[in-house]
Order: sequence, then structure tokens, then C-alpha cells
Amino acid sequence: MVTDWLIHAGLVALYLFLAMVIGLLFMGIARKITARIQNRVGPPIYQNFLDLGKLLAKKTNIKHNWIFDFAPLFGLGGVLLILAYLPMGGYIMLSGQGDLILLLYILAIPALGFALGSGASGNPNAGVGVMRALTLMLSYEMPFLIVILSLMIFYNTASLSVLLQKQMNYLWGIAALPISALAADIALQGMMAEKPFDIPIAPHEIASGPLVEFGGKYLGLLMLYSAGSIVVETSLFVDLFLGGGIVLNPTVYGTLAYFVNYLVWLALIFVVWMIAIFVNAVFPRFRIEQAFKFYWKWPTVIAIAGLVQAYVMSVFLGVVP
Amino acid sequence: MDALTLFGIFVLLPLVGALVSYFGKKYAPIIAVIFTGISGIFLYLWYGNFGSYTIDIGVKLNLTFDITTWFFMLMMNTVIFSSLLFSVSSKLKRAGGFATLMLLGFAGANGVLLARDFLSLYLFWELMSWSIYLLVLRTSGEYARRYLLFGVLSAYLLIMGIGIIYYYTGSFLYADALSGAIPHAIWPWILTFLILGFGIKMAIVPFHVWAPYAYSSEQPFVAFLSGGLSKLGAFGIFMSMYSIAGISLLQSFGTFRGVSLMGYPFALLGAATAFIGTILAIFQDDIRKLLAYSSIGQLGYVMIGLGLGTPLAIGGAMFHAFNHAFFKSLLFLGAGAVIYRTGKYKISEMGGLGYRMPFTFMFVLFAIFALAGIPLTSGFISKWMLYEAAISRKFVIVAPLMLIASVGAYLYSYRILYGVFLGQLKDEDKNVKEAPGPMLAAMFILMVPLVIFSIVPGWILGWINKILVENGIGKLNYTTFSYSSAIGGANMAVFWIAFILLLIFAMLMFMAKKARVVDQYDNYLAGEAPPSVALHAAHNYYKPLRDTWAPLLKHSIDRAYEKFSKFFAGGFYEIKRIYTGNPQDYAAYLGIAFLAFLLVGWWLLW
Amino acid sequence: MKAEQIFKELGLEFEKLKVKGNTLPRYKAEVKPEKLEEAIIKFKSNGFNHFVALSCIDWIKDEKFELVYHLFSYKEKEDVFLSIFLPRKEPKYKTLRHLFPQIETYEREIHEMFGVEFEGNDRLGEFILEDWDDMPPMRKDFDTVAYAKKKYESVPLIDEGGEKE
Amino acid sequence: MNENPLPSIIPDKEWKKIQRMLSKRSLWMIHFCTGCGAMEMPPVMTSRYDMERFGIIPMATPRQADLLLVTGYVATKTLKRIVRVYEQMQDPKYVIAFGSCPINGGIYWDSYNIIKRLDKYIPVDMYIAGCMPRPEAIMDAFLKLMKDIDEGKANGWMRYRKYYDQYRRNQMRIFKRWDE
Amino acid sequence: MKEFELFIGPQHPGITGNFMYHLWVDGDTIVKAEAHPGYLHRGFEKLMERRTWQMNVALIPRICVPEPDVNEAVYAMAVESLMDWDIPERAKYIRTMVLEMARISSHLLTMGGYAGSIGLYTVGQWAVGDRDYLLDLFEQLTGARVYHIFIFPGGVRWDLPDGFLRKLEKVLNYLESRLEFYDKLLFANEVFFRRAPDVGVIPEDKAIEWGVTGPNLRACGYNYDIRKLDPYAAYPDLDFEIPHYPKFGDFEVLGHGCDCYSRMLVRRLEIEQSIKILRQVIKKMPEGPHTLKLPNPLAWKVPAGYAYARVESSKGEYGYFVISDGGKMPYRVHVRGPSYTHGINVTETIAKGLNIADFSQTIFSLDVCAPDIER
Repeated sequence: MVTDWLIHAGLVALYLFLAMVIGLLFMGIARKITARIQNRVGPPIYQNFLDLGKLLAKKTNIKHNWIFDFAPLFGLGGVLLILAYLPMGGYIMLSGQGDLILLLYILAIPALGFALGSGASGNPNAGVGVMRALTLMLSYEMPFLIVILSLMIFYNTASLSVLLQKQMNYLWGIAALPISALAADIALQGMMAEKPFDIPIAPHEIASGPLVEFGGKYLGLLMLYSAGSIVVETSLFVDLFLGGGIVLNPTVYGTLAYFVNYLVWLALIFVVWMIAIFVNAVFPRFRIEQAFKFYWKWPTVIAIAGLVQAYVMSVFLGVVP
Repeated sequence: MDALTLFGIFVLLPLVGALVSYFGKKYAPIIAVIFTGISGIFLYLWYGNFGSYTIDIGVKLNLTFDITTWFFMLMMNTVIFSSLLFSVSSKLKRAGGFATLMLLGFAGANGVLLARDFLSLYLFWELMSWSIYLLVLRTSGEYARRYLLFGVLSAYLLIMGIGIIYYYTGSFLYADALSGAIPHAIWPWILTFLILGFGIKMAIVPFHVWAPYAYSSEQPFVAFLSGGLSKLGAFGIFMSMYSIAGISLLQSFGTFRGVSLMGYPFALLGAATAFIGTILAIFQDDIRKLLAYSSIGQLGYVMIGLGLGTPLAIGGAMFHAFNHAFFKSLLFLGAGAVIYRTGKYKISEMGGLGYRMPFTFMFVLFAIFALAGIPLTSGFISKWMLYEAAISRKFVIVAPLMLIASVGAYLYSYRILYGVFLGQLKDEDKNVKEAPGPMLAAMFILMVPLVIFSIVPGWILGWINKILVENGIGKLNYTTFSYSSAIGGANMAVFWIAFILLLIFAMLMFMAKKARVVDQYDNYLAGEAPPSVALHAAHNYYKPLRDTWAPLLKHSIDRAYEKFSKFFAGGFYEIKRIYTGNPQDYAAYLGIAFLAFLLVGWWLLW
Repeated sequence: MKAEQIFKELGLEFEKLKVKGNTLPRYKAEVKPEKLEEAIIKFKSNGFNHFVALSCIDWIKDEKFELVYHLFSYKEKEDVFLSIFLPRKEPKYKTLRHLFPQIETYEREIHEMFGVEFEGNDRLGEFILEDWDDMPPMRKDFDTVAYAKKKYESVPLIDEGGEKE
Repeated sequence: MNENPLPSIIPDKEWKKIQRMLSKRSLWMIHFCTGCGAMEMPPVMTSRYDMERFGIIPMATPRQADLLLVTGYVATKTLKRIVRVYEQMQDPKYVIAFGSCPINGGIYWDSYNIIKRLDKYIPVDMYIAGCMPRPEAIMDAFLKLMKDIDEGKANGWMRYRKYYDQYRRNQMRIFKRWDE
Repeated sequence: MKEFELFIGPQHPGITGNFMYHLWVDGDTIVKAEAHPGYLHRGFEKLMERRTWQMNVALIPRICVPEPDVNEAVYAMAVESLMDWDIPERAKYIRTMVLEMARISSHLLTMGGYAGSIGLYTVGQWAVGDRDYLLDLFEQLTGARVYHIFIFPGGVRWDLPDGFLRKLEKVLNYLESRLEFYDKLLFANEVFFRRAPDVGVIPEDKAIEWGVTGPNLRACGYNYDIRKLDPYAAYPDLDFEIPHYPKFGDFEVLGHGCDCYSRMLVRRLEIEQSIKILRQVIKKMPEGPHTLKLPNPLAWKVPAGYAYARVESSKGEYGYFVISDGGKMPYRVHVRGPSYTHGINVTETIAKGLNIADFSQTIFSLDVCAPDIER
């Protein structure tokens, strides 16, 4: 029993570590690809590891007060917590112990910590940046929550692990609810704060917004946070709509299945990330109220269409996955 | 224990306390704290010592001390205890009167909770209502009038409901209502009157207009009003729907996916309240008004749970009412502490106080965690229960509104945090001190349960489960650390262990090196450093959002009422001339409302 | 209305400047300081509504400052330079920023660079320079080499021992 | 983590090497166009020269940056901002001065508003001569700075700490007031 | 105090050059803006009084960094006016060519900067990368990438190198093919359509009075261009159009003019026109000397008098008011830069009521060039 727990904990730690590495690597790949789109060579893909190392090895660090420390602490701790609750490559981690709604609310922990820290810097740019980030959150959550609702209604579960199970046995979410998947992907762009929705950190207006006063190890840990967030957000989409990348049933194939599923999952989150990056490279940014209007208009309509589909299928047609 | 002891401890004792503390002068709050403490001790001792006592004094009256009463009394007692403790050091004017009125309200509230017959219910309800009125009156006559308008409306509605029941049954006892004397077709009217009557106390849309004004009075009182007394509305609705009418009667009006058609409209009303309250709260700059609208929104959640009526939903509503009692009074007390130290009400005029008042900040932060539903506090679990209740029954209107309203809660919570506690510390606030000890103690008392019940939700879910079982509603699925519904569940022990381990890990990464603390003006100003600079971006904080909502916000219900009353004030100009008195515009409105309700009642009964 | 005609109406003598490269005619006229506002209003109402620039010239030998108000008409395609002379000691003139808003900026600059006072312009003061401690720098008697030597060359180098990490 | 995190495993010398290697490979420069040399920065950032190959990217605020480029002449008004920005940057930090003007005033040797030698006021790690320096020269300076960092020669930030009094004295000869 | 203060510049990504706007912001709307120049003040006008007529040629390109050639051209024209010189035809054509190349390069930079200010960094990268080809041409022609010191009183410094025009033709073809990409990415972008129209509006009836010139004035609907109004160099012989609101050809006309959208479109269309002009220059380039026979450069005696010369720069009217007292050095030179009005008065006025998200794109679209404000 205790050994089981220890093995489980060790595996979770391994997965979390890998997730961080993947996040940093993805950031590097994104930089490289953006550079290629811009006719440049771009940095090596391991550049972000160097950046992170440099930031952590800075000789001096400043803070404004003790609340400032909330940002790196909650940012990193929170993002790891979210990752622990997200199934990665079919390995359900802790997600058997907490469902999607818990996950939705844990998502707020690192963001809130970050917002507290940047608010404590006393810089107006940070205040405006957080205001924009929160408004953006209100914007994209509208379609995203409706999408999650349609999934939960259709699959009749709020638990991610059960959702994966049902997707494996029945159909991937993207096949069953393609309209919702579309809305979710649009919402994902806002969730990742990539263009056209990167107004919270717009450097030309508010000098990188909430990040304005962070430097050294603070910035380093926040970089880890954003690396983790990339995995969280892409993986969330993959878990919700692409079956978490499960192609082999673990109960049948055992360890091999975990290995293969992990690779498939990795490929899928890479694809999701790439879509975001390509869109990011060729769009200017919306103003915040335009982003708000945009999200509460078309993606919401699409999401509601998806909800109607899920509702009709599950209530009137009696489809039970 | 008999009826008299029960009545004595929970109603007479506060009344005596009210009398004593009136002469206590500046020690009045301390005396009041002692009296509430005594009844609190009895409350603690008498857990499990439940009983129901019917007294016949010409009419049959009933006092019952059961788990439902106990549960609500627990909130009421803790909240008033800490509110009064807070007021010990807040140097109120005419503290004697304040303590007296608070205790009167407390006695009334306890009476309402104990009463199981309509006559005493109504008497205690009025006692409570009028002490609120007088307490609001301490701050502003205008606010009090607005409260009175709705307080009286609420009383009318209750009278209507009670009157109809009494007309048919001839008894005031709750238990007699279901005897079959009342025709089936009349029940919806009774329930509507009672629910709306109680709902006004909960500030349900569209009857929320009084709340932002009444909640702008003295903070210790508002903490009790919002945290404690507004729960009487929830209690009343719970009693009328699930105790007086009962679940089988509700179900007999037809069901919509297992939810009574009698309850579902109220759930929708609750969802609308949650949404509207949240959206309005986002745009407030006055911290009291912001908390008031937030209160409206949060009580909308309770209404949703009560309307849906599944065990999970009602459990969620009870739990949320409990959480709301604690975090909202904590927020009002935190705001009170800040206002006490700075004398400012506007969020945009404060700023940076978290650096000067770290404990207040920490307490408020926990309250905000609970408000926003962050799983670090029990605020999450109640929201979780409500969501799962709605989603598992596939309610596609209620659920999204609830979910998006809770995202909106992040927005206004951050407005409080940033505007008051973070950002630039103003020069005039440089010397602000931490709040005095009693205030901190009061806030601490309120914070503890929020954290405890997040780690061990089983304890409180046990009480709630008992309430549900006792009223024949159903039961909850829970263990000491975890809880589950038909579609999901969560284990808080796992969550807390994971959270603490990962936080320690982050701390290890973080603590490797010390950071230098710099002045707040050593800041990124694009290379500039003017002698004085305003850095606090809190005024009009959500302006882009406000601009997008502007066309809708124009049609505020508040203004609709005002127009309505102005219209009548104009119409009744003649009366003004005839009578020597000076009837206010609200009076005209009251008269019309009374007439209307009389007519409706008359039409119903005959 | 053509510029020549306006000059005639105002009773001003004017000269034509030499133009090579560009093609449009440029007229320059000297105006009495108290007549200037009236003249500019007259020109402005007759199509000369583009205020090009306000220049200041320090005629140190004549002990005078010349202010040149330069107007252009897109309609008539003519340039007009109206100049006034102010005494070099305590130069003072009234602001004309109500006629063209950009005159305000020019006045601020001329105030800083030449020390000409413009009454009625409340934004005079530190504009381009900061921490300035000498006479207005664009005056002819200001010696920039001497100033630069005095202020910048005299700053000592940092005395260090060539320390290594 | 300037102290060695694992002194038992990594010798102090090695740790310093690692630290230098890291800071040389990820120089984040601050976005500050102090003078006309900034004109050649866009070409350096874009397709033909692309300094992101070496991990050099522009950052918005001084807290995040390691590298201050003083691009060209420094007016006295700008010097105050440069000093402020430099002091807000976090150690280790490096300064590259562009063009002839920060070396001796260049073409503005007789101007009343241009300081003549930048290293009297803040420590400079690398000068690039020329008016204006070509992108190749700028890239070369970056590479040389990296080499210097690797060899521990680029220690202007240490000098600034050590001789802070002298630097501040010189700065205050230019400024009338220092608001902070 | 309701408002908070924001400093856009001097150290800020949202500013062109070293310049500062001090903003008072309520929520996210600008209530008041103040421009603070002076970070780049070098005292050019003073320094020019201390240098001979010919030495100044080396000094003046530094006044406007993104487009230095106009300074040389306009100074040369002013001195020629005083000296009463008529320059040879070939010199005129070469000047036209240099000025138009400079215009394209400046417009590309502005376009890139503007795209960056609304977040589309890709266009910025492409535009600046493509501009390098023009700088290569400049390098071949003049020996320098940025400060060319090529045009001077009496003509240009030397004749065209061999095969220069063919190379120019190639670069023009390349640029024309690249314009399509910019159109697709920026000028046909839905987000650009939402963000740019009716933002940063200069009132149409005030535009001339406020001293707005160049593309910014044409965006307000006036087809005033100094190349047509007050022609200089070889422009009278060349055939080209003046793009102005609402004459946008194939592009959609959104908004009501005078806004960021029109300003950027005018610039975009001017690149096309410049390419057209350059093609004609290549075709019509006359033979002959490239400069006058000049007197001993150390002892130029410029007759006393006033002269004003103006050219159309990529930013607006660029003028030099040159006064000579007959000596070896100019008595006084006053530089009238287009950004002087755009950057200070116009921006201070139109910034009121602007969203802070739009402030940066407004100043980028006005193409404010800090160094020519404070000189």
C-alpha cells in the first residue's frame, strides 16, 4: 500500500518534471518557428533552458514587499498542482481524486498568485495588465465553460479520468462534438494569451504588463510557470477532445501502452501548440473590449450550438457513450 | 430542557443583554459580546440535545430546536459574536444603542430560527426587521427608507402567505399546513408569496435594490446583516419549501428532469441574481457597494440550490449559505478595519494597505479565496456541489450562468485586493497601523472554519446530511475528506497534500537566494522619476468591460424603481396638498403596493 | 487672395526671396510688432492657413531679435514670411498661440533657446533642456565650445586599479 | 543562486564558469533607443543578421534585462534616464556603447548638450567605433562581449559597485537634481 | 486623484526613438497627454553656425535618422537658392532617385513599426529585412548604409556606379512582389480592420491649421503634396499620383479618414508610387555632369539673404530656413521638421479620450521622428 503510494508519487514527480521540460522545449520550438516565419534563423530550441538558468543564476534580485513573493510561489506551485491533476498520456495522476470542476478552480491558483505579486509591485502597467488578463479570462471562459458543460452533459461525467475512459471506449470528443471542439480551440487561443489575444502583456502599450517589475529568479520561476501553463492548456484540450492521446488500452497492453500513449499525447499537444503558434505569428492583437465582444459573440454562439448538439444527442436521442 | 429554557437562552437572554448593554455606554459592545458568548456556549453544549415543544396559549405555538435550527444558529452566533467583538474597538458613536439593536436583531433571528409556527415567526421576523431598520437609520435616513420599503414589502408578502394558510387550516403551526386542508391549486400562491417574502431578505433580483444602500452602514452591523441575517431568508425559503410544503408536494406540480416545476423558476431567478449581482459588483468603486452586490450574487447561488431541490443542490445551498456567512462577514469586517484606519470608502483612494496591515490582508485574502471558490477554502466545495447538482441533471441555462458568474467573482475580488491592499501606498497612508487586536481576533475567528472545513469537509457535510435526512430530502455522498456526486468527486486530503508538497518544492526553488527589498517608487517608469507620481490604477478599473456593458447597464433595475416612484410622487402631488404631512415618494409606492396585494389576496380567498 | 494684394491692403513693403530648386514664390515683409496679429489674422482668413514655422534670429550687431512667422497657402501656393524685430535686452512679445496651436510649441522653444518672453503662454519653462545653468544657448554670444569644455571635459575619469573579478 | 547551490559536487570555480556561460548565452537587452545608433538595431534583429541566434532579444523593462545598449550620443537629459535604467537593472549587467559619440563626443565634440565620455558616468564594457557602426560591427561587439563575459573581463557592474561614489559624484556634476 | 500616470518613453517599446509622452489615464482612457522632447537635443542649429557651409553637409543628415537624405537635399536647395545655382539635369534625377529610395525605406520602417505596435511582429521583421536591400543600394551608391552625405549644394557627390540602375530595377521588382505579402498579412487583416479605422482621428477641418503635413494630411482627404505643389528636383517631369483618402484603389475604405487606417494605407500606396517614380527615373536618367563646377570648398562665400527650401519627406513637409550674412558660415539655420507639429501639438490634442491600447499605434501611424523635433 505504502509502496504503491510511493511509486505513484514518484511517477507523478517524473511526469511533472517531464511536463516542465516539454513546456520549455515548446517555448523554444515556438521561438524557432516564429523566427522561420519571419525569415530568420532563430535561437536554438534549447535557448529557453539557458534563459531560465541565467535568470535563476542572477546575482541580485529585488522585490517590493512580501506579497511580491506570492507570484513565483503560487505560480510555480499552482501550475505543478494543475499538472498533477491533469492526465498526461493516459496516466491519470491525481485526476481520479478530483474532477474537472476542481481542475477549473485550481487553474485560478497560479493566476491569482501571479496577479497578487504583480499587483504588489505598485506599477500601473501591472495593474492594467492584470485588469486586461482578468477581462480576457471572463471573455474566453464563456465559450470554454459552455464547451466543458457540453462535454460533461454528453459524456455524463465530470471526472477527467472517466472522460478519458469513455472517449477511449466510445469516440474522441472531437469526433462526437466537433462544433464544441472548434469553440474550445478558439477559447484556447485566449487562454494561452497568444495573439490575437495577447493584450494583457502587450509590450508596446504597457511594457509587458504584469511582468513589468519581475526580474532575476522571480522572472525565472514565472517562466517555469508559463512553460507549465503551455502544457496545461494544450493538454487540457487534448484530454477533453482528443482522448488524452490514448490509443492503446493500458489494461490490455500495460507499460507499453503508457509509453505509446505518452508519445501520442506529446504529438497531439505539439499539434495543438503549433496551431496556436501559427495563428500567433500572423495576427495583430485585439483590444481588450474587442476581444471580449469577439468571445461573447461568435465562439459563444458556436459553443452554444455544440451544447445544443450535446443536449439533443444525450437527452433526446439517448446516446450514451 | 423545555421550551422556556430554550426560549430563555436564545431569545430572552439576548433581550436582557440588549437592555443591559443599553446602559453600558462605551462598554456596551463588550457586554453584548459576553451575552452572545453565553448563548454560543449553550449552543455548543446543546448539540444533539434536540427537541420540539408545542405551547398552547390560546393559539398553538411551537418552538423547535433541531439540527436545521442549530446549523443556522451556529452561523448566526459566530457572526454576531465576531461582529460585536470587532465593534469593541471600532469606536462607534452611541455604542450602547448599537449593541442593543444588534442584540435585538439577534434575538429576533434566533426566534425566527426556533419558531415552527407562523405567528411567532412573524413576530420575531418583525423584531429583526425593525432592529435592522433602526441600525441602518443610524447611518442614513435615506438608506433606511429604502430598506424599509422592501422590508415592509417582504412583511406584506409573508402576511399574504400566512393569511392564506391560516384561512384554510385555522392553525399557525407549520405541521398543520400539510394536513390537506389547503387545496392543491392554492399551494403555488402560498409558496410564491413566502419565497418572495423571504427572498427579499436575501436580496433576490429584482428585489435587490435595498441591499447596496443598507450595506453601506456601519461595518460590524453590515457583517451581521449580510453574513447572518440574510441567511434567515435562506432558512425561510428552505422551511417553506421543504418543511412546510415538503418535497412530495413540490414534486406533485410536475417535474422537469426530477426537479419540481415549483422550484425550477426560482432556480432560474437565482441564476439571474448570481449573474446580475456579479456583473454589477465588478463595476463598483465603493467597497461597501461592491461587497453588497457580491453578496447579492452569492445569495443567488443559495437560491439556485434551494430551487433545484436535489439533495446535492440543497446541501450545496446550505453549505454555501454557511460559507457566505463566514467569508462575507469577514470581508465586511476587513473592509471595516480598513475604513476604520483610513476613513476612506472608495477603492481607488486606498491602495497599498496590504503592506501596512498584513494580517488584515491575509484574512481578507482567505475570504476572497472562499468567495472566488479557490479550493484552499471551503468556498470551493459548496460551489462544487451546486455545479454538480445542476450539471448532473443537465440544466443548460442554470449551469453556465453559475459558472460564468463565478469567473466574474474573480474580477471583483481582484478589484478589492488590488485597489485596497496592493498597488501604490498613498503618501497620506504611510503611517497606517495594523487593525487593533479585537478586530483581528474577530476576523481570525471567522477565517478558521473556512480553512478547517476545506481540509475536513466531512464534518460539516455530516451536519448538512442530517438536515437533509431529517427533512426527507435525501442524502449526500461523502467521507471525512472526500465527497462525490453522480458524475464526479474530489478528495481534499489528496489535494492538500499535493498542494503543500508542491508549494514546498516551489519554496525550495525560490528560497535559494535572498532578494533585496526596494522602495515602491524605485519602479519601472520608463526611465523617469518625477518627484510625485500617481501609480494606482484602481479608478474605473474595469473600464473596457464597463464600456462594453454600458448599453445594458443603462437599464438598471435601481433606476426603474426610481422612475416608478417618481411617477407616483408626481401623481400624488394632490394628496400632498390635501394632507398636512409630507408623504414621501416611497409612501405612495407602499400604499399602492399594499392595495394591490390586498386586491390579489381578496381575489384569491373569495 | 494673392499675397501681393494682401500686402498692399495692409500697407506693407515686401521683398521676394530667391528660389532655386523649389518653384513657388516667397515674400518677406517686416511688420511692426503691434500690427503682427492683425496681419496674421488677415492672411489666415485669406487662405494662408498653414503655419509653417516660427524662427528666431539673433542679430547681435543690431542688438535685435528677429521673429519670422512663416505662413503658406495651399490655395494660392505662396509663402509669406512676416518678421518682427524685438530689442535684444529683455525681449518680450505676446503669445499668438490662439491663432495656430503649434505656435505655442515654437514659443516654448524660442523662450528656452533665446530667452524671448511670450506673455500669455503659460507653458513656457523647461522644454528641451534640463538642468540648464547658463544663458540661453542659441544666442550668438553663447560659446558652446567653452561651455562644453567647462562642463564635460573637466569631469574626472574614474580612478580605479584595474580590478579583476 | 549566486552562491554555489551544491558546493560539495560542483567546485566553486566550475560554478562560476557555468554562471558565466549562462549569462553569455542569454543576453537580454533593454529596449532603449538613446540615440541614432538605434537605427541599425532593427536590421540587427531581422533576417539578415538575426541576433536572436545568440539568444539576444529586446526586453521591455530594465528589471528583465542584462544588457544596456547606449546607442549613440548621450544628451544630458538622456544620461539621467540611462543612469536610472542602469541602476534598475540587476547584476550581472553589461553596457555596450555605440558609435564615436560616447567615446569622445564624436561629431558633437563642441555641443553644449552632449556628454563627451560615457565611462565617466557609468561603466562601459564594450565600445563600438564608427558613425554609425554597421550591423556587422554590432554583431562583432556582441560576440566579443560574450567572450569577455566568458573570461570574466566584462565586470563593469562590479566596478560600478566598487567606485559608486566616484560615479555618482561625476553624475551629479551634470545633474542639478536627482529625484528618487 | 482619479487618474494614474503612465510614462510612454523614453525607455519604452511603444515609442519611436527617444521621446517621452507623459499620460494621465483614467481606467484605460487617456485624460491628458504631455509631450516631453529633448532627450536627443544636440544643438544642431548652434553647431551649424560654427561650421562652414560645406562642413554642414556632413552634420545635417543626423537630424532625421530614418530618412537622412531629405536633410541633405533641402539644405542643398536652400544654399543653391542663395547662391543662385542651377544644378544639372542628371543631378536632379539622381537626387530624385535617392529621395524616393529613402522614402520607400522610411515607409517600410514605419509600416514595420506600426505593425509591431499592434502586435504583428512578422510584418515588422519582413519590412525591416526587405529594407536592407535598399540599404545595400545606398551602400553601393554612397558608401554608407545610413548617413549618406551624398547630396550637396551644386549636385551630388559622384556619378552612379556601373550597373546601379539595373540593380535598382531588380530590387524594385523584388519589393513589388513583397508588397503582396504585406497586403495579405496586414492590410487585409480582419484585426487591423477592427483596430485601425477611426482611431487617433485628427479633425479634418483643423488638419491644415494644426500644421499637419505629408501622408498624415493626405489621410485627411487633402491631396496636397509638395512634390506637386512646390515641385523640386526632377518631379515636374515625372508622372505619379498622390494617394489620399478616400482614393485607395483596390483597398477597402474603412473609417472616416484622418485615422490610423488611412494614414497607413496612404503610406502603403506611396510605396507603390515611389516604385513607379523610380522606374521612370531609371528610364529617363539623362546623361551629363552630376554636379556643377564648384568653387574652392574652403572659401565659399554665400551671398547674404534669406532662403527657404522645402521637400516632401516621408513624414511631411521638411523645410530649412537658411540665413546668410555673407560669411563663411551660415548665420542661422532653422530646421522645420514635420514631426514638430505631429509629435507635440497634434498628439497632445488627439490623445485625449484615446484608449492606452491605441496610443502607441497612433504615434506610430503619425510617424513621429523624435530627432527632428529637438534637433
